[in-house]
Amino acid sequence: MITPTHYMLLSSALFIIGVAGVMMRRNIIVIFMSIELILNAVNINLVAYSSQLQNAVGQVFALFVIAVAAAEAAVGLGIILAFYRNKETVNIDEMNLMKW
Amino acid sequence: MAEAPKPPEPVATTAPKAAAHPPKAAAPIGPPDQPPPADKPLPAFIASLQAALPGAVSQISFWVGDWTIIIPAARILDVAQHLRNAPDASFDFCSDVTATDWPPRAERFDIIYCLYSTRYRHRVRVKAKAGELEPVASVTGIWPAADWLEREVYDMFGVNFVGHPDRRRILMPEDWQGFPQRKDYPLEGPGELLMENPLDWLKLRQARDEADIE
Amino acid sequence: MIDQFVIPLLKIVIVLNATLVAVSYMVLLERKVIAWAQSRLGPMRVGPYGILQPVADAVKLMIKEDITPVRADRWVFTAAPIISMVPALIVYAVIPFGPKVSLFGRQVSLSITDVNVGLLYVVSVASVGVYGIILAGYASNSKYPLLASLRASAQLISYEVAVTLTLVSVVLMAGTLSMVSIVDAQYNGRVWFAFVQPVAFVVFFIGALAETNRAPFDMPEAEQELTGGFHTEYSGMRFALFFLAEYANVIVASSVATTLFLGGWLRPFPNVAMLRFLGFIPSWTWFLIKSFVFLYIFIWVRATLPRYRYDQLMRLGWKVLIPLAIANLVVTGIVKVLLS
Amino acid sequence: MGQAIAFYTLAAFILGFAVLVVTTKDTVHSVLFLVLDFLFVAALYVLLDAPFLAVIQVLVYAGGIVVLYLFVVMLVNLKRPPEAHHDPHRRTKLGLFLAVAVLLELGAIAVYQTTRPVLSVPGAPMPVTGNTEQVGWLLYTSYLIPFEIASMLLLVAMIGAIVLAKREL
Amino acid sequence: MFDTNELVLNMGPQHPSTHGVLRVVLRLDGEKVVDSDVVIGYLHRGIEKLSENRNWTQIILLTDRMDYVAAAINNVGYCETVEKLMSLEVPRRARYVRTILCELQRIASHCLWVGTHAMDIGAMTVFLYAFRERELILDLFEEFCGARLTYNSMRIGGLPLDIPPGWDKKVLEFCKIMDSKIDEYEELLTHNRIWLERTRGIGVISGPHAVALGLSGPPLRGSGVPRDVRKDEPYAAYDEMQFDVPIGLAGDTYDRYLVRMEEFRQSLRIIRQGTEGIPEGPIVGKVPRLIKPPAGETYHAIESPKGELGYFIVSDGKSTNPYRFRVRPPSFCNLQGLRTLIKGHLIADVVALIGSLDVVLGEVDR
Repeated sequence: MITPTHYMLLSSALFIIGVAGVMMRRNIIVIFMSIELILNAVNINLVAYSSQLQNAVGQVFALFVIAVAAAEAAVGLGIILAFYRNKETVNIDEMNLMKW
Repeated sequence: MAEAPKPPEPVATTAPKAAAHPPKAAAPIGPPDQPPPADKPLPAFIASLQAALPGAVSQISFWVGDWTIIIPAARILDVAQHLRNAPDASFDFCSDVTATDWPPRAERFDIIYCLYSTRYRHRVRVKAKAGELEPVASVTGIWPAADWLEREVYDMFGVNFVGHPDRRRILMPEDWQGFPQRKDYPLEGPGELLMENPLDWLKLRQARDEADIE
Repeated sequence: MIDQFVIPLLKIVIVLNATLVAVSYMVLLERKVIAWAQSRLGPMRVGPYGILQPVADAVKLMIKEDITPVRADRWVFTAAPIISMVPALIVYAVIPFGPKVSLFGRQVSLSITDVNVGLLYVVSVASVGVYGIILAGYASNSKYPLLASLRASAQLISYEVAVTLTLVSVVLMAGTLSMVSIVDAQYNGRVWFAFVQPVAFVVFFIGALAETNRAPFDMPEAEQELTGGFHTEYSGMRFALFFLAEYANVIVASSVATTLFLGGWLRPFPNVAMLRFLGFIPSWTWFLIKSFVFLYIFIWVRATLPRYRYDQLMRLGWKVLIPLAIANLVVTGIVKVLLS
Repeated sequence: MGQAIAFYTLAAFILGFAVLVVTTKDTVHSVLFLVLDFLFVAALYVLLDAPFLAVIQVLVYAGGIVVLYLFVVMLVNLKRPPEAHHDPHRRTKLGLFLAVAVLLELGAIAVYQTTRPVLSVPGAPMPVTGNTEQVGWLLYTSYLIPFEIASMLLLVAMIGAIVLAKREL
Repeated sequence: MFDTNELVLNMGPQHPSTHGVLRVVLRLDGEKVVDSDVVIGYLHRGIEKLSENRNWTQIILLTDRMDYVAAAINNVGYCETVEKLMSLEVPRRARYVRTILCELQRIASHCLWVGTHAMDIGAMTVFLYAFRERELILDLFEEFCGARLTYNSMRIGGLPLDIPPGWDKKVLEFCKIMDSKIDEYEELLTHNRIWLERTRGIGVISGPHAVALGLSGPPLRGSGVPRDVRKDEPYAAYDEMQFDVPIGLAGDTYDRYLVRMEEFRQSLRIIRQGTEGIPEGPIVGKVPRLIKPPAGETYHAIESPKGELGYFIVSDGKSTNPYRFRVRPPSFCNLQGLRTLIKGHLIADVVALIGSLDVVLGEVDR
């Protein structure tokens, strides 16, 4: 039988992969994608417990998480583009200046 | 048509060239510009042109209904300026700029400007004589239409237009040797010679023609 | 066991094959209709009156050589046509061809599944369809296809917004997302949504035209400007897939439009007793007739209208269609509140 | 039984693609794996009988956000890949170590949580059945304010993105 | 991927919508054309050089191949210039037939123009309709001079042969059909919202600027300059014909389109007057067997569908070949205006503008 803990393990594994991605990769776009993975992990948990407790609140929260993720992605990519236009790089290490 | 009395031209530096095929009669040395018949009144704009620029007009000709003004090459700009801006002339439409090659003459090229006035609906042809390397002022400033027309004349005849915004070859490839529409340019073009030495096939060809004649 | 697996599988097989045949014959239909509009005959050589032309096209495209540009991204290059074809086909899972019908003594509904998020499923699958075009342009690694694919995807995304808003107003009218119950709503409400929602219908049609890159909006493959659009580098079977994907999208758009606006399988005036005699025509043929009418209009528009310029097209999308769709939504909301 | 098989295959795919997203060199490929990953997560939601969320996931995530990523990746595709030069004071080891620490902690919570009886929070009785209707009902009754705030947030994000990305306003 | 704001795009000689071998090098800022360089010369056959080695009647064949869309008009232009050189008197019947042929040729050229112009902007159907009508005209020409494209339809001094019996009835029959067909084109395009949006306000050029640039024909009349060689310097039998010259106001692509559509109708009017009023009489004037014009030079212009087509011929009086043969092709000078017209427009407009200038490369490159 599939219990919420199985989903818990799945989402934590996904969470770990996301965190590892953020830590290890130098390309900021891949870092952004890893953050999306982390958010997805959270969503899986929310939906898992919402279906186990037969209460749709979890799914409403998952919906809000998706909305926030969309906003974050839009603004984040906007920043990346603006940054790339000035410094021609998306390497996280070269983004060390607060003002260029 | 009586041949217009022409002062004998100083023999051009290059020996009179006979075309490659059987030598024709001596190459013609210029178009017979018939003087206007006595009873034909001068149109107003020619009279005012002569008044405005005294030395500019060297000869006037009228034939089969066309007025032609022959001017020295040096005065092209101010004649053109006058013809375009003068109230009674206002030749605002430069329909054609072309050239004719008379090899035996010292001033080899006849540069012809066919002008038309959209206001008065009359037409005139202005002709200037220019030598091979003699700089000719470009009229693109006065008539933008002349831009490509002069480029083609340069491409085909090698007339040295000065002050032209973008003097490049227009029809022939950029690196083409020689000027195709000159009378001494072989009709069939480079032919096989182009393959052997694309750079100086024209000199070789003309040298070979010289050799035939001797 | 049978109801769970065998019947849906059977339905899927039938619908998939029917779609592929319909797509290839739509190619012929388009060439014939445009030819007829231009006072010429169209393909006449293969088979009587050119009937077997799609077979000839298929064989030709199969035999033709598949060229992959040298520095193209091989995996993505091969995946792109498939990505653009699949969404067009999987939309049929929710489209109801007919009501419950008793076959061999068993009640079978003439739609593969009836998901209660049917309409949302259609929209989300359409949004995934954009990938095929972007990746095609990116993978062929050359200037023209990339420019064309950027333009095509920007066009798709902006018209997707307009189309989704019109669908929302249909959902508002029907009160449910599931496609079958939308058709039932039109039956109970005694009226087709096309008459109740004329603005949404028109905006949906224009949006569908733009979404499938057709007629006045076929900027991406406009041969006159960028040579060939995003599928310049494709040839042989891959190009056929793109070609079929476009036509499959057109058929999908017309069947969705039939379901939502023209009352899927309902005969023209479902509740008018007097037109009882129309009942003997089976319900799914009504569906086919109506979507055929839509296909015909798609082709007819392509034969007559010139093409929009890219910026005019985007301006029309953002400044005309989307505000219109929103206004229509608001009005529908208000009217619904006032009525209930 | 069927559910178990489905869960394990989907979980395998999700984790597999997630690893691929993080490890591939070519950014476009990692974006593609991200799309596939989201599609499988959507399939997982269907398994958890949350069809509305599955379709929203496909529509918003796979159809919208990742297309944005693809656009940015294509516009920003590099003349020289970022990973080319190795930055000495980049502590990959420390990153990995921290990740493993977080994993252990989560594992501990999971194990601890299974031993305790699950306190079931009775769901609020809802007049409507069907997943979409429930989510919709909740959204517009008890969670109306967060819904409005979320829409405001999206508006601000839209304006921000436009201001940042547009070359000349 | 690449710096999208500074891009050089090569609308190369093989581009589907450049009406033959024309190459336009576009410097783009995103989609907008910053600057352009028009490269021609791919179809240069050196007709002018060739004709200096051919005798006067052989040249008529060469003039067919310059504007191959309106070959009869080139023939008429050349023969009239030589007749002017020799101050020959062309009989009235020949002049009438010449006028009819020129106007038929104008309609055929405009048919091809409306077809390709609409096709470039996306309306495919007009192309097929236009070519259906063009076929009728080609049949008429085939009956008269045996060819459909390169007619060799004129002789210096008059016509090669008289019009076949019943030909004028066929021409009148054609005029009746053509009237309804023009309305068909107009129905499809003139009030079509998308057509208006694609052509109105595109490639605007003012009257004086157009004159300065040397544009002629519909592009010039589209900007409001009432310049038509048929009216200003009547040749053939145009002085006996009543017709008016349509003029545009704004000088954009839409006005050039309207001017040409109106020219369709005016040409039909001329053809009707011409065919009904054909006088009897000889078809060739007093022409010496061996044509040797007196020494001298002249420039004579006629109105081709593209604009003012001028011939400048110098004869040296002795040889049977012209000394200098120069053609002023209207497409050459109109094409020169393309650079100023497309500055600041988008790529899709470049295609529409090339169509609206109605350029034939055979004539541009000679």
